[in-house]
Formats: sequence, C-alpha cells, structure tokens
Amino acid sequence: MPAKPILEVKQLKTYFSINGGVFSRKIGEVKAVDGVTFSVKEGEILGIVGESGCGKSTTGKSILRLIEPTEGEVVFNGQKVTALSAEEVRKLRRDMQMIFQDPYASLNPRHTIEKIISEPLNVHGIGTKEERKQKVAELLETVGLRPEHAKRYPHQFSGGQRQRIGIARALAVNPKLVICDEPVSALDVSVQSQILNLMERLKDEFKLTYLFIAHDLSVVKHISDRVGVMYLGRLVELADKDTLYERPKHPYTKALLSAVPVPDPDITNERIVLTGDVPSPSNPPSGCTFHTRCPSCMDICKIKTPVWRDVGNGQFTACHLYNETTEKEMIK
Amino acid sequence: MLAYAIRRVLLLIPVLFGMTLVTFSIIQLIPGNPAQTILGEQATPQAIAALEEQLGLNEPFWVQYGVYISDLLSGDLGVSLRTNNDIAQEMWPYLAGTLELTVFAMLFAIFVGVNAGIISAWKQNSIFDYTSMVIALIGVSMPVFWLALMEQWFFAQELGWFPAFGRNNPREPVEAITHLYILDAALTGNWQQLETTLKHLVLPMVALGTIPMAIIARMTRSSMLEVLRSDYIRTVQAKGSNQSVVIYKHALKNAFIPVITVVGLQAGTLLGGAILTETIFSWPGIGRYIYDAISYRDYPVIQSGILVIAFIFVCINLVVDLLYAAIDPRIKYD
Amino acid sequence: GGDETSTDGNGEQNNNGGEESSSGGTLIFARGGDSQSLDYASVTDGESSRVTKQIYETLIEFADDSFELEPGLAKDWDVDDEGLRYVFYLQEGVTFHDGTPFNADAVKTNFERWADPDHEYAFTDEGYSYSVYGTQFGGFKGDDGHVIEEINVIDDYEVEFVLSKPLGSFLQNMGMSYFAITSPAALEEYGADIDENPVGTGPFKFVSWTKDASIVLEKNEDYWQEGLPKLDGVTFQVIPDNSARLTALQSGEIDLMDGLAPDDAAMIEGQAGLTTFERTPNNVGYLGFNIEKEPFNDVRVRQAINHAIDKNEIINNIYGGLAEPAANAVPKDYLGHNDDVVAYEYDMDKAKELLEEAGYGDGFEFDLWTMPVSRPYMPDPEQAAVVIQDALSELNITANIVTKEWATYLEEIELGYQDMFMLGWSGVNGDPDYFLGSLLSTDGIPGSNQMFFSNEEVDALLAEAKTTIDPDERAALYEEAQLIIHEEAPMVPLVHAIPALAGVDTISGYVPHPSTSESLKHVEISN
Amino acid sequence: MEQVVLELKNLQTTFQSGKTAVPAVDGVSLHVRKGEVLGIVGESGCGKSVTSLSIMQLIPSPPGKIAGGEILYKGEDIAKAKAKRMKRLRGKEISMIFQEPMTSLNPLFTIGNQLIEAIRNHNKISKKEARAKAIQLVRDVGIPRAEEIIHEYPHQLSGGMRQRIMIAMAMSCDPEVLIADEPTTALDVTIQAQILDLMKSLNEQKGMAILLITHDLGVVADICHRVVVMYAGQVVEEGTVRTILKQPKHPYTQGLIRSLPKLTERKQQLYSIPGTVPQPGAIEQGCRFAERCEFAFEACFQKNPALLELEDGHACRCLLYEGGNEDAG
Amino acid sequence: METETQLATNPSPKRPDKKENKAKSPWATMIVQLIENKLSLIGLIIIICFLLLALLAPYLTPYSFAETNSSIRLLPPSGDHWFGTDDLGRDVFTRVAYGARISLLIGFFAVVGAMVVGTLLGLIAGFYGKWVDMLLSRVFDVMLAFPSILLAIAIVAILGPSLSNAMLAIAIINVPIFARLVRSKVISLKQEEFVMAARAQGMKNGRLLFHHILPNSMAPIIVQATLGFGVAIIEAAALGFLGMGASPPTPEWGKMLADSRGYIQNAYWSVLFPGLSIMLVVLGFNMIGDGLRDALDPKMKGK
Ligand SMILES: Nc1ncnc2c1ncn2[C@@H]1O[C@H](COP(=O)(O)OP(=O)(O)OP(=O)(O)O)[C@@H](O)[C@H]1O
Ligand SMILES: Nc1ncnc2c1ncn2[C@@H]1O[C@H](COP(=O)(O)OP(=O)(O)OP(=O)(O)O)[C@@H](O)[C@H]1O
Ligand SMILES: [Mg+2]
Ligand SMILES: [Mg+2]
Repeated sequence: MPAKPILEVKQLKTYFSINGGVFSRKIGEVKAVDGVTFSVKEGEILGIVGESGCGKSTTGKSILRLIEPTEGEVVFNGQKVTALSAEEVRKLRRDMQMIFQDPYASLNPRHTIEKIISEPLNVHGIGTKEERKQKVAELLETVGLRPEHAKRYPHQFSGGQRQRIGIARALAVNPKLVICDEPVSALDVSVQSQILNLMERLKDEFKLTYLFIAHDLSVVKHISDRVGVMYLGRLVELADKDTLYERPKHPYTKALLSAVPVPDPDITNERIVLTGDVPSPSNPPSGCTFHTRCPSCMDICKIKTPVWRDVGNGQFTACHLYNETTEKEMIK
Repeated sequence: MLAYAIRRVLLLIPVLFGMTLVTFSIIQLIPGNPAQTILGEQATPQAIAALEEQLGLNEPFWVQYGVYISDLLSGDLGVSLRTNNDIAQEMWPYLAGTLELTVFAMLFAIFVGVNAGIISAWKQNSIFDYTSMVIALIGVSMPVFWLALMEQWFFAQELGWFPAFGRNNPREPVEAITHLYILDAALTGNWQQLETTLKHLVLPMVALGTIPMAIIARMTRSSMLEVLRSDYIRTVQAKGSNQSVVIYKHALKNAFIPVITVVGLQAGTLLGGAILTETIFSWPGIGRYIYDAISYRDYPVIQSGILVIAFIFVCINLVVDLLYAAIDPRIKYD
Repeated sequence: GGDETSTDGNGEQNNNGGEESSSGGTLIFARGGDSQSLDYASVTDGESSRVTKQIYETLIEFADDSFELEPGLAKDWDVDDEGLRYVFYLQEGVTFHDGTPFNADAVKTNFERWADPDHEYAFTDEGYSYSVYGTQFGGFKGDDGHVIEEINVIDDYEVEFVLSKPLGSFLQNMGMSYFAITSPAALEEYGADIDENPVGTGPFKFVSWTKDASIVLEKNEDYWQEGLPKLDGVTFQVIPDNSARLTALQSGEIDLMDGLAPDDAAMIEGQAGLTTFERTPNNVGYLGFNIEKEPFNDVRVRQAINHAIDKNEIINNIYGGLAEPAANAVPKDYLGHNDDVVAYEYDMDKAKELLEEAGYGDGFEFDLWTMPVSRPYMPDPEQAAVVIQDALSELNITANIVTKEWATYLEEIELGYQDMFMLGWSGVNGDPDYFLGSLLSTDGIPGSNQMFFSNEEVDALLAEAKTTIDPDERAALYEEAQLIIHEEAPMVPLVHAIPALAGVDTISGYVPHPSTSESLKHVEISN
Repeated sequence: MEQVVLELKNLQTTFQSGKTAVPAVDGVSLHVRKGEVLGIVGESGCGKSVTSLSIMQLIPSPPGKIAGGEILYKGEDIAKAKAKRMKRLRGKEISMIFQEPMTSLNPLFTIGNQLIEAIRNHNKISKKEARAKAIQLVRDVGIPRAEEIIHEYPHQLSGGMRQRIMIAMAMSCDPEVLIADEPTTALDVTIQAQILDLMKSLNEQKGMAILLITHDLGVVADICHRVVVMYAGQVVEEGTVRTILKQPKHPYTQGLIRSLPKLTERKQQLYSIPGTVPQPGAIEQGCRFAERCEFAFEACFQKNPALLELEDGHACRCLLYEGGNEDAG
Repeated sequence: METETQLATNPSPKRPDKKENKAKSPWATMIVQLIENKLSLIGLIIIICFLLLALLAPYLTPYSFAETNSSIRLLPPSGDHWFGTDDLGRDVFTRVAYGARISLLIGFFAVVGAMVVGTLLGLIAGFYGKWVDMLLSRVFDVMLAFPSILLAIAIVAILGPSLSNAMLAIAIINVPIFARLVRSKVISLKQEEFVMAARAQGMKNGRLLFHHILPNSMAPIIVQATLGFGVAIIEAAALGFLGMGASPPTPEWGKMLADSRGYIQNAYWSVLFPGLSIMLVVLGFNMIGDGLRDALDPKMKGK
C-alpha cells in the first residue's frame, strides 16, 4: 500500500534560546529538534520513540506550529505549513489535530465535556448549535462514553475516560492527521490497552493518519507501521516496524531495544547497558551526538555528524558504521 | 555569585530610573505653591513671586528634571526649601530613627513570627496552633494606626509602663554619634541611655511589627507544612534522622525560602507603616519628615524622602534576592 | 497583638528630673512642631521665635504680657518730631555668646544684612530671604517703599536710623523678635549655617538641635542682667500629638507644654501638681465671604449668616471656653478696637428674615472652605466647620465642607475660588494696621484680603491712619473703619482665641506673651 | 529455605476523610525472606505505596493510620513500635527509596551532607570517616568522580544519578530490607536498565531482601523472585515470578498480562480489562474485581473471597477457585 | 447498597455508579467548600452583618451622623448611645454604621477598579509578552518599588484630599498587584496543555484569552480581590487618618479615629469602636479570602 505522503518534514529544527547574563541576552540555545526529516504516508501510523527530553513533543508541536520552528520545512497535504500566515495555519488545524500526553492537564477544568468537545466545531464555524450538540453525543458514543456525560466536568472522570474525551475532541472536526503526543503514557496498563484499541478502531473508522509519539517501545511497536527513533533532537533510525525491531542498525536503537525488560522470565537476552546519561541538548556532543555513550564509537564519530541515509528497504539511519562514503567525503 | 549579584544590581537601573521619574513627576503634579507655603498665610504676593523666581520653580519640566538627575548622580539630594539645609545631611538623623524603628520591628516580627509559625506547623491542629493562628489572623487585619493608638492609650497613658512619645527622654539628652541611639549608647557605654531608648522602642516596635509578624507566622506555618509533606523530608525520615534534625535542619531551611520573600515584601509594609506609627508616637523618623514636607510643599525633601524610602525598599529586596540565591543552590548564577 | 510586652516591661516609672534640683533646674518645654530655623529673621513661624527669643535679644523689648515698649539691648532712644530720625543708646558691657562685644556696628551689620539682598551675610544664594523685614519696613534696599534710608554708627553705643518717610509702627517693629541681633563674628564664622549655630546675647546659649525632637539650651553664665536667667537650661521638645504631649506632662517627662487641647484644660485643672497658663488673645478667627460671588455679594445674606452663627456654641464645643466671642477684626485691648461695635446677635428668625428679603428664603448650597491645619486661632477647623454646617442647615443652607492641602488652600482662596472660607490672623507687634490694612483694604487684593472686600471709605481711613503718628488720632480713624466693616459684614469675626498651656505647678515666673514667644529668663522650677 | 525477615499480617491502613475512614490498604498479608526480591505489582492507587510507607511508619498522619494487623520484622511487631524504636530501625534495618528521584533529595544540602547524615545516624564515627564512607558508597553505586559529586547539589545531577544516590543512602548502613517504591518509573529505559542492574548486584552481593514495588511486569520478570499482585487494597494473587507471569490464576492478573503490548509478539488486538480501578472503600461487599471480571457470577458480588493457597507458595483470591463453595453458581 | 446482578458476560458496570451524576461546576464546588469551611463562614457572617449595618443604618438609629449637639458631648456608652457620643455630641454608633457604607463602598470601587485595570494589563503583558510585557513589567516594578501607602499619599497629594481621590489612589496602587498576579498566571497557563490543546484546535487569540486563560486565572484574582478588599479598607482608613480622605462630616472610620484621638483619655469609646469596626471588616474579608484560597487551591485540597 504505497500511498502518497500526507506529511513531509524536512530538516526541521527548533531551538529554544536561553537568556541570561548581565543584560539577559541570548547566551545559548537548546537544540530541542535539530534537523529531523521524515514523511508520513496517508493512512499509516508513524511511531516516534526516544528518551525523555529528546525532542519528541517539540517535533510534534513544531509541525502544528504550536511552537514556531527555527528552520526547515513542513509540508502537509501539499501545503507548505511553514510558509503559511498565522490565520492560514489556524484554518489548517482543522485537518491536523493533536492528542496530548496528560489527560489531567489537557482539558480545561472549567468547561463541561460538551463545551470541550464542541469547541473545535465552534472555532471552525461548523454546524448549528443543535447539530453540534448532536455531534458531541455521537462522538461520546464513538469513544465509549455515554451521551449524558456531556454535562459533566473533567474532574469527574478517570484518566482513561479523560483521554477518551481528548480523542473525541480531536476527532470532532474530522481531521486527516492526528499527532498523538504520548497519549497513553500516563495511564495504567489495563486502561492503556483500552485506549490503544480505541485508537486503532478509530483510525480505520475515520481513515486517519497518526503520528504517534511515545517512549514505550512496546506500545509503539504494537500500534505503528513504521517507527523512528530519536536521540538528542535528531532521528537516528527510521524503518518499517518489523525491520527496526528485528534488525536494528543504529547502536542506540540496539541498546534501547535490549534495555526494555520483557515480562517473561524465560527470555533473558543479553542487555546492552549504556553508560552515562543523555547529554544536555543545550550542549550536545560534537560529531555524532551519541558517541559519548556508544559502545562502538569510532574516531570519526567524535568529529563528523553522520549523514541520514537509506541503508536499504526504506530503513534510514544516521551512523558512521553504515556509511561507506564517509571516508571519501573526509578526503574531499 | 558575584556575577549574579552584579546582574541583579544592573537590573535595578531601569527601576531606579523609573523611580526618579515617578518621584519627580509626583512633585511636579502636586498642586500648591511652595513659595506660598514657605511664607505662610500672611505673606504678600510680591514676596511669593520673588521666592518662586529664586527657587527656579519657573523652569520647564525637563530642565528641572535634568538638573535633578545630574544633582542626584553627584550625590546631591538638593536643599530643603523649608530649612535651607542640605537634604542629604539633614535627612540622616531621621533616617536613622526610622531604621532603628523598622529594624527592631522587623526583628520582632521575624523572631516571634517564625517561631510561632514553626511551633504551629509542628504541632498542627493543637491548641497552640489554633490560638496563634487566630491571633495571626487578627494581626493581619489590624490597622497599624489603630493598634498604635490603643497601645499608646493603654500602655502609656493608662498603665504608664512605657513612654508615649519620641526616641529618648528629654531629660537625658543623647549624645548622637551615629543617631542610631542603641548603637550610640553601646558605643559610649551609656547603659542608662540604652535602657531608655529600648523602653521608647517597645510600643512603636510592637505596633509596627505586628502585621508583618502575623504574616510571617502564617507564611512560616504554611510553608513549613508544605515542606513537611515533601518527598525529601520523607527521605530524611526514612534514613532514621532525629525529629529535630528533620525540622530544624531540613524543613526549616526549605521553609525559609518563601518566608524570606515575605520578609522582603513586608519591608514595604514597615516603611509605609512607619509614617503612621511615627506620627502617633512622635517619632522623629523619615516618615514624619516626608509627611511634614508634604504639608510644607518642600519639594526637594518630598522627592528625596520618597526616593530614599523606595531605594531602601528596593535594596532590601535585592538583599532578599541575594539571600535567596545564597540559600538555594538551584538559583542559577549566570 | 498587645500580648507582647517584652522583657523589660517591669512597670518602673519615669522619675528622672529629681536629680538636678540644686539650682534653677532645667525646664523641658514641649510643643507641637519643630523650629524651622534658628535664624529668626529668615522665617516667620512661631516655633522658631519661641526658641530664638531665648538666645537673641532685640533693641526694644515688649512688656511681659503686652505690647508696651520697654528697653532691651537699647537702654533708651530718641525720635525727632517728623518721625524720620531715631537714635538708639545701647547697653554697654554686653557680649555675645562667642565672647565678642555687642555694639553699634553689630546693629548696623544685622539691619543691613536683612535690607540688602547683596549683603555678604544675606546668603541669598543659599535661599535666605527676610520677608518680614520687607513687610515691616516697606521693602528692601532700593525698593520705593523701603523706609530705612541709612543707619549711622555714631559711636560704639549709639546708632542712628534715618527714615525716608514716617512709619507709625517703627518702634513697635523694633520689638519684634525677628529683628534681634546676631554676632557678626558668628555670621562670619558660620556663614549660611548660622541658622543652626545661633550666637546672640540672650539669657540662654545654644547647645544642640536634634531635628523634630529637641533643641537644648543652657544657661548663659555671662548674661548681662544680674541674677538672670534662673534656669540652668531649657529643652524644647517636639511632641506633635496633643494627647502624647499631655501624657508626657502627666508622667513627668516634660514640665511645660504648649497647645493644650481645650477639652484637656478642664481635666488638667483637677489634677494635682499640674496647672494651666493662658495667653492673652492676639488673634482673630473668622469666617470670610467671597463677596464677589453669589449669594454673598448681597450684604443681607452676609448679615443673615452673621446672625445664624452661635459663637458661644463654637466656643463651648471647639475652644472649651478658651476664647472670647469676636465683634471686631482686631482683638480687644488693641489700638483701634471699637467697643461700640456689637456683634450680630445669634438670632435665627432674624437670619431667616434677612434671607427671605434677599430672596434666599428657600436656602442655597455653597462650598465652605475649611483649613486643613490647626492654628492657635482655630484649633480644630474641621469640627468648627461641622458646627457651622449644622447651624446653617437650619436655614436650609447646605454647606459642603471642602478641604485642600494648606498651600493649595491659601493659594486658591487668594484667587477667589472659594464661596466662604475659614481663616484667621495673628498679631505680631500690637499694631492694628497689621490686621486691618492686610485683611480689609483694597491693597490687600490679591493677597490677604481674600474676601475681596473693597470699600473706598475704609481704604481712605486706613491710609490716613497709617501715616498718622498720634496714637489717639489713629485709634479714632480705625474705630470709624471698624463700624463700616461691621455694617458691610465681609466676614463673621468668630473668636479671639485664648491659647492655653499646661505645666507642672512648680514652675514660677512664667508669663505667656501674646506674641506667642516669651523670654524664659525669669522662670524658675523647683521640686 | 531462608528465614522470613519481614512479614505483614492482615495490614489495614485507613485515611480519614471527613467522618469516614477510607481503607487504602485492606488486609494485606505478605512476607519477604532474606536475600529475596519480592515484587508488588498493581495498578495505580491500589495501595502499593501505602503498604510500603506503613512498614516504615511514614504515612502522613493525620489523616493516615495503621488500623489493624501486624508488621513483623524478624518476629518483632513494629506496627505499633515507638517513635524511638522506629528511628533506630529506619535506615539501619529497613531502608527505603522512592519513585521520584527528582524530589526525594533535599535541594538545599550537598549530596555529601545528606549521605554523611545517613551514615552518622546509626554509626558513631567521625565526620571524616563518614565522608570517606560516603565517597565509597557513591563509588559503589557506579558514579564516577565520587569525590566531586559529594560536594554537588541534587539539582546538578541527572535523575539516574540521583536515584543511585538514593540507593547509596539506603545502603549506607547495610540494611536487612530495602523497600524500593517504583524506583525506576520516572526514569528512561536505558537508565532504568542501569538501576535494575545495580539493584540486582546489590541483592546478589549483600544478600539483602528487597521489596520492589512497580507496575511494570517487565521489571518484575527481570529481577524479582516472587510477586504479589494487588488490586484495590488487597493482595489478589501471590506466587513465584514464573507462576504469576506464565500461569496466572486470578482473572485480574490474567487480564493484566494479556493487555500488555509485547515486544516479542506479532501484532494482534490487545486484550483490555473493561472499566477502571474502584475508589478505595467504594466496594463494601463482594469481590472487588467482580464488575470488571469476565467470569464474574452472582456470588462474586456478595461474597468476599479469601486468599486461598492453591499450591505451594501460590495463592489467589478468587471464588472460581474456592472449590467447595460454588453454591451460588 | 443494592446490587443489581446481571449476566457475567456483560462488561457494563453492575453496581450503581456511586458518584452523583449531577454535574457540579467548579464554581459551585467552590462555594460549597467555602461554606463548609468554618473560618470563612464566620468571615462571611461578619461581612454580611456589616453590609446589613450599612444598608439599614437609617433604620437602626434615630440619630443623624452629622447633627452636632454640645449638650451631649463625650457621653460614655449607654442605652441611648450604644457606642457613646463624640466631641461634637454625635452618636458614635450612628457614625460607625454610616461609616460602614463608606468603607465598604471605597473597598468595593477601589478593588473593582484595580481588578479590572490590573487584570487587563496583566493579560496583555502575559499573553503578548515581548516588549509589551517588558514595558508593563517595568512600570509595575517601579510602582511596587514604593511602599503602597506612600504612593497613595503622593497620589492624593496630587489630586487633592477627598474621598473619591483616596479611592482612586488606592485603586491605582493596587493595579500592579493584580496585574502581576494575572501576568504570572497567564504565563503559566500559556504552558498548560489545555491551552496548547485549544490552540491546536485552531482557536483565535481573543477566544483563547477570554474562554480559556481568563476563566482559569479567576481563582487567584478572586482571592486577591477578597484580600485586597480588606487592604483597601485599611489603606482608605489610613488616608482618612492622615487627613487625606473624606471631608467632614462624612463618618469615615479613619477620619473618625483621627478626629477623636485627642479625646482618647476622656472618651476611649470614640476611638475604640471605629477602629474595631475597621479591624472586624478586614478580618472578615481575610477569613473569606483564606477560605477561598483553600477552596480554590488544589494544593490545599488534601487538607
Ligand atoms: N519552552 C521551552 N523552552 C526551553 N526549552 C524547552 C522548551 N520546551 C522544551 N524544551 C527542551 O527541549 C528539549 C526537548 O523537549 P521535548 O518536550 O520535546 O522532549 P520530549 O522528547 O517530548 O520529552 P518527554 O518524553 O519528557 O515528553 C528538552 O531538553 C526540553 O528541556
Ligand atoms: N495522604 C493520603 N490521604 C488520603 N488518601 C491517600 C493518601 N495517600 C494515599 N491515599 C489513597 O490510598 C490509596 C492507595 O494509594 P497508594 O499511593 O498506595 O497507591 P499506589 O498503589 O502506590 O499507586 P501509584 O502506582 O500511583 O503509586 C489511593 O486510593 C489514594 O487515594
Ligand atoms: Mg513530551
Ligand atoms: Mg505509589
């Protein structure tokens, strides 16, 4: 099913400036997202995993321009999002919605569920009041809540129910792409599976495309078609799910996969325990940013940033180990 | 740390500049003619006109402001219209009076407030907690001038325990060296003077210190309670430390951070309340100096007085910020 | 809050004062405000002259409790017939506190300092100005009205003043505490700081001044009048608050206090060990009409209001009885006080009648401007205004009480913004021109004639009186003017207030002077 | 078999809410042997933390209160021990580390200061010796630059390092039992792997008993020997890691394991347990899991099942296994 | 509890939902909590008493607050004059009652004025950030660098002493307090996920500001307004006490204190009661404010 890409992200960079010093000038920047390139095909689920602080959320928000990207291009449905005016972006958000990580913080505590879900309709001027009410009831049913819940307030729901509400809100305007920023990581396993099932069902029902951000590798594996791995603001590997999990190329991906404890006492695979911590994005290491923790680090890794390239079968990685041209480039 | 301090000081510059503009504009906007005030109700219009000319009151705003700023920068606060004295010199004894009063009031407030707060938090929901918090609630609601009046009436007039006015007994003139009488008494070894000075301090100090005391007590208590619920206190308990180590080492230092902020803010209440307290207790302090100057339209004195108080207030808050940074290693010194 | 009585609250009482009873003792005199300056000629406030009166002396002194002239630093004086040449014969053997001798040169130096803004000791640049001199002597050197043409030193102890025109109040002026003699050596030494380092010939020497707290004086051992002063020293203590001041007196921290609240006076009288002193009134507190404004341009309205105000009620309420109802603009016993003028009696019916006649039977509304500060002639202006307001409401007249900052108040009533206002006037040298000429002549507009009262007849009478030298003739002229003023009623003369003081009853020899400042050289305090 | 060091018998901990006392932990019984790692798993709010805090007598009181049951440490009931006794037990005999490494260290004191305090609480040694010991402890938990680290403040360390410091602190007096309340939940997988390795080695080297609280079954499989599964304030199943993960008996445990997305399996529809965990105290009668349970029958709503030992060391709280009592079915 | 047994295969809840189904808005919850809190209930009662006193003043007393009568000066409290009479023979209770009108009105207008202006400025500064924030924040800094009563005195000195000017001055000095509060709240709300979510839906700034940010900043604003009410009343009384407020015969409490302080030895009641009234009203507002803070602050919920 080689569909056309609905979303293309090219060399996206988002830096936050750090102000300080005597005159509170810019004294540095956090390279939260530092040159990320990928595309999402219509109807697929692209998963993004990575450790905390590696820039997953910032990527998601930059695509929607909730945070202004510093550099790079985002093309959605043929429209260059990064070149649009604020008003055009606002209109575009009808087609691109977002679901947030924290089900407790992402709903306005002072609004009823009805108001929360109908708000996007309201904002985009869709339907009459009656129609909107009708739609809210439908949506509630779709996500497994009861229509009479519409009159309640968020604090009267459990985490999983709230996340359902968040999903209902995102679906209200019939978007094409939904960016899911860790939608299940705040939930307990038993509830998590309810939500994951729901999301899968809705994807088929509403013909959605997901950009699914998470830090739980098994969740990403479960839901995604393709998976990208981020480390310190950059994508280090991107591949078809099975390829990535079974034949990872990048040393970081390998380590990450091996570090996940498996709930099966019989499986005892050799763990690659990485030393040290993730470096700070405000002062990333030179060359390959992973070289400080990489078990197979080479001299070149400390100097040169590896190129993001296809290593066959649509498997992309940025690692000198797989870069035959490295030496040639060095000579140049 | 030094860089941080310098940065904080430099950040003050726009504020200080704004302050001079405000004080200067206030003075310009106040209706009323200083010349008239100086000369009184029995003055002739000619005399008033001549005095105006002489005082340079006819110049345009920006010219006067320019002169004002350049004088300020050279340390010149101007000359009092009323007394013809150099304000910088004349002000010191008043300032010393206010400093003595406010410092003692603040010490009183901190000492009583912090201790009451700690005990209340420690013995949460005890009788002590309830009574001290009710007292604190009343203290917070107390108009300082009324408290001062009632104190003066009851303790000075009815009971005669404390003197009703001033900083010293007129029969024992003080030898002023620094004009901080307590310090002077200590310097000259005059214990008699120390005693009378302290006696004079008690009522105004309590009047002025009560509101900050109540606020500090409440703040200490709630901050302490919050800290006592925190994860790291649980850690300290989990490693088997003594209750006193938990409270006085770990909890208090953390609880102090918001308390310090409150103390800094209360400095403003104190300096403002000083005007009222000084009026009631005939305390020769800067509040009264300014208040008198207002009714005399003594522009330079009003200007300088307000500026000096605001400056002190800003400085206290600067110190609070630095103290904050000294206590809390998380404050970044960049 | 009051639970915190600190550790030293052991209730010991303040019993100082007992130690130094060997001689005259030290007097602690408490007052409401501080002196502005101890250079008496450059300021006008009473609190300054109260102190300088002890340090400095004038050529002529007033009698203890009146404005009668007596010898001072000048033991005698001569006037020529036209009143243009005055010769003063000075006391010999008087020295200033700094040891330099007092002589005719010193007199000349001092007068020239005040008259000539360019004088080396005039300190004009430091902001000194001698407005009282200008007022009393017709201006400064070079001005048209300036009367002192020249001052000649005849010898060390004889000095001659030559005037350009006669001045009825010249000698009276010489007794004013503003024109006391400073040591020229001190002027040289201290320059513009003379205001904080006074050096005179008086009975007490300056020791120290803590602003808004106390001024300490000590006995001048070398005082030229044998056996005086009796006190070892005087401390002038500032206690702005009336009740705190009274408490201090009751607890023995002070000996004598000024500005006794009328209500407290009665209380003091009943207390053992305390006594009160009354100052002869030398002021008038009045209610002025802006006669250029409706409805006060109608004399009947003004008279009606004169009838409507019960001065005795005010005296009872506000002055605690310590005031005399006023009928004239000048105080009783003054030159020119007209006993024939009888105050409009308190009579509401009459007031109503007059108002109806004038067409205001249904009343009207106006702003009653009320002084924001208390003055000897008006200790509690706001409360007085309330009483007046209340009285007028009976005539359907609504008085809105308006207060402004003191300076604004003065400035704006001079510009005529007010409908009706409260104010008063205090005498300084016992001369009626100081009252009538300023308050009620056309010359006083704009200025202290804030009623905008302009009456040709009155103007003529006052002008004539000013240049007349014979006291009886002057009195007759002033009395005539008083009658017209009474009839025209540009003001309601309310009271002549009797300022009261309280002190311990061991004080003797203290006589309050009507000018508000008196020398304390005869005072003694015993235990 | 090793001796039991810590045993809970029918522990009940309540929180006063208004006039009612809500039972957060309602009759929990479990035991840990020397050298054993016991895992406690269960969903959020099921009472895991309250159980562990009860052992240390650290539940915020009021409103919390140990309402019943026994906590036996080496045979001594410490549920009602005096504050003085507890003080000597804490840190010395039983140590504890918490979920949030970011907030569990006092931000205003250096690492060294806090470690030294822990050491000197139970050992009468000089500051200098304590300092040397602190450095050694920091080294032991695998932190490089130990001499420098002890002069630093918590905010200067990363989450993983802080959690290691917490472990070092807990280890400072070689306790018999270490209670770890979700020690890795706030950490990333790569860091979690480091910490788990460390704990494993400590357990193996020092033979210390560990009570590991977690909600991650992967972690349980990785390091625990035995597992206790809690649901709504009660233990619902208990057994060895293998039995619990491979042959769970309780419907809740079964559902929990089935609902996990697995790294090693092909994609399929996830199982999901309907509904949510009930509020503590909401269910007064019957099995607490009944309304979410596939197999619930009428008796489940009336009768509170007991924790039934099925085979050696494997116990389950479910009416399905109460063979003789099927009168309701 | 009644148990409704259904077939085991049905996954829907089999026990009735214990939680009441009625939607309770956060505001309603707040009010319930407020009333349940003993201290704030007392505070509420105090304020209601003073409100009644203010409203019913003409019916509660046969006297006029302005009418003077020298024959009944300085009478101690009695059946005729509950709080005694003052130096002009006016009934102190009457004046205190009418004074309640003034104080409550001053407090109300000063706080509402400061709140409206401050909130607006704070919203602008916090929401638009950049130089607007920079500029406004510096202005607030400068204003807050002065002790408030000093600034109030200065403002009244400019405008002239009168009740309305005192009110204006108090409103002005309280503006930066509200503005800062709102600003910081807005800045933190901007980071909140639900605001992010609203933006992600394509919401316009205006709607975002008034539907999401403002309502969620209301809690601290209301708490501050309640506490500020008390502060404003004290400040107004202080100005009155210094002679910079109401003009006579207006029975403003601070002014009453200033007028009768000279009589404290002869007639303590003329000083005691106005002062006590100030304290009680302020206490009332502080108690309500405390209760509100507890009710609105999620951190205090556990208590
Ligand atoms: N508004 C901001 N200002 C400055 N730095 C920011 C801001 N938002 C994020 N960052 C920094 O950018 C980096 C990436 O943050 P981001 O939130 O995208 O991480 P993440 O991968 O989503 O992490 P998590 O899994 O914890 O959600 C982090 O180092 C973070 O500190
Ligand atoms: N201080 C407290 N006051 C009132 N109730 C409390 C308190 N602490 C815990 N509880 C209640 O006790 C129950 C058990 O909480 P506990 O913290 O033990 O859960 P947990 O299993 O550790 O969950 P998590 O996985 O989220 O840490 C919860 O329902 C909680 O609401
Ligand atoms: Mg994120
Ligand atoms: Mg827990």
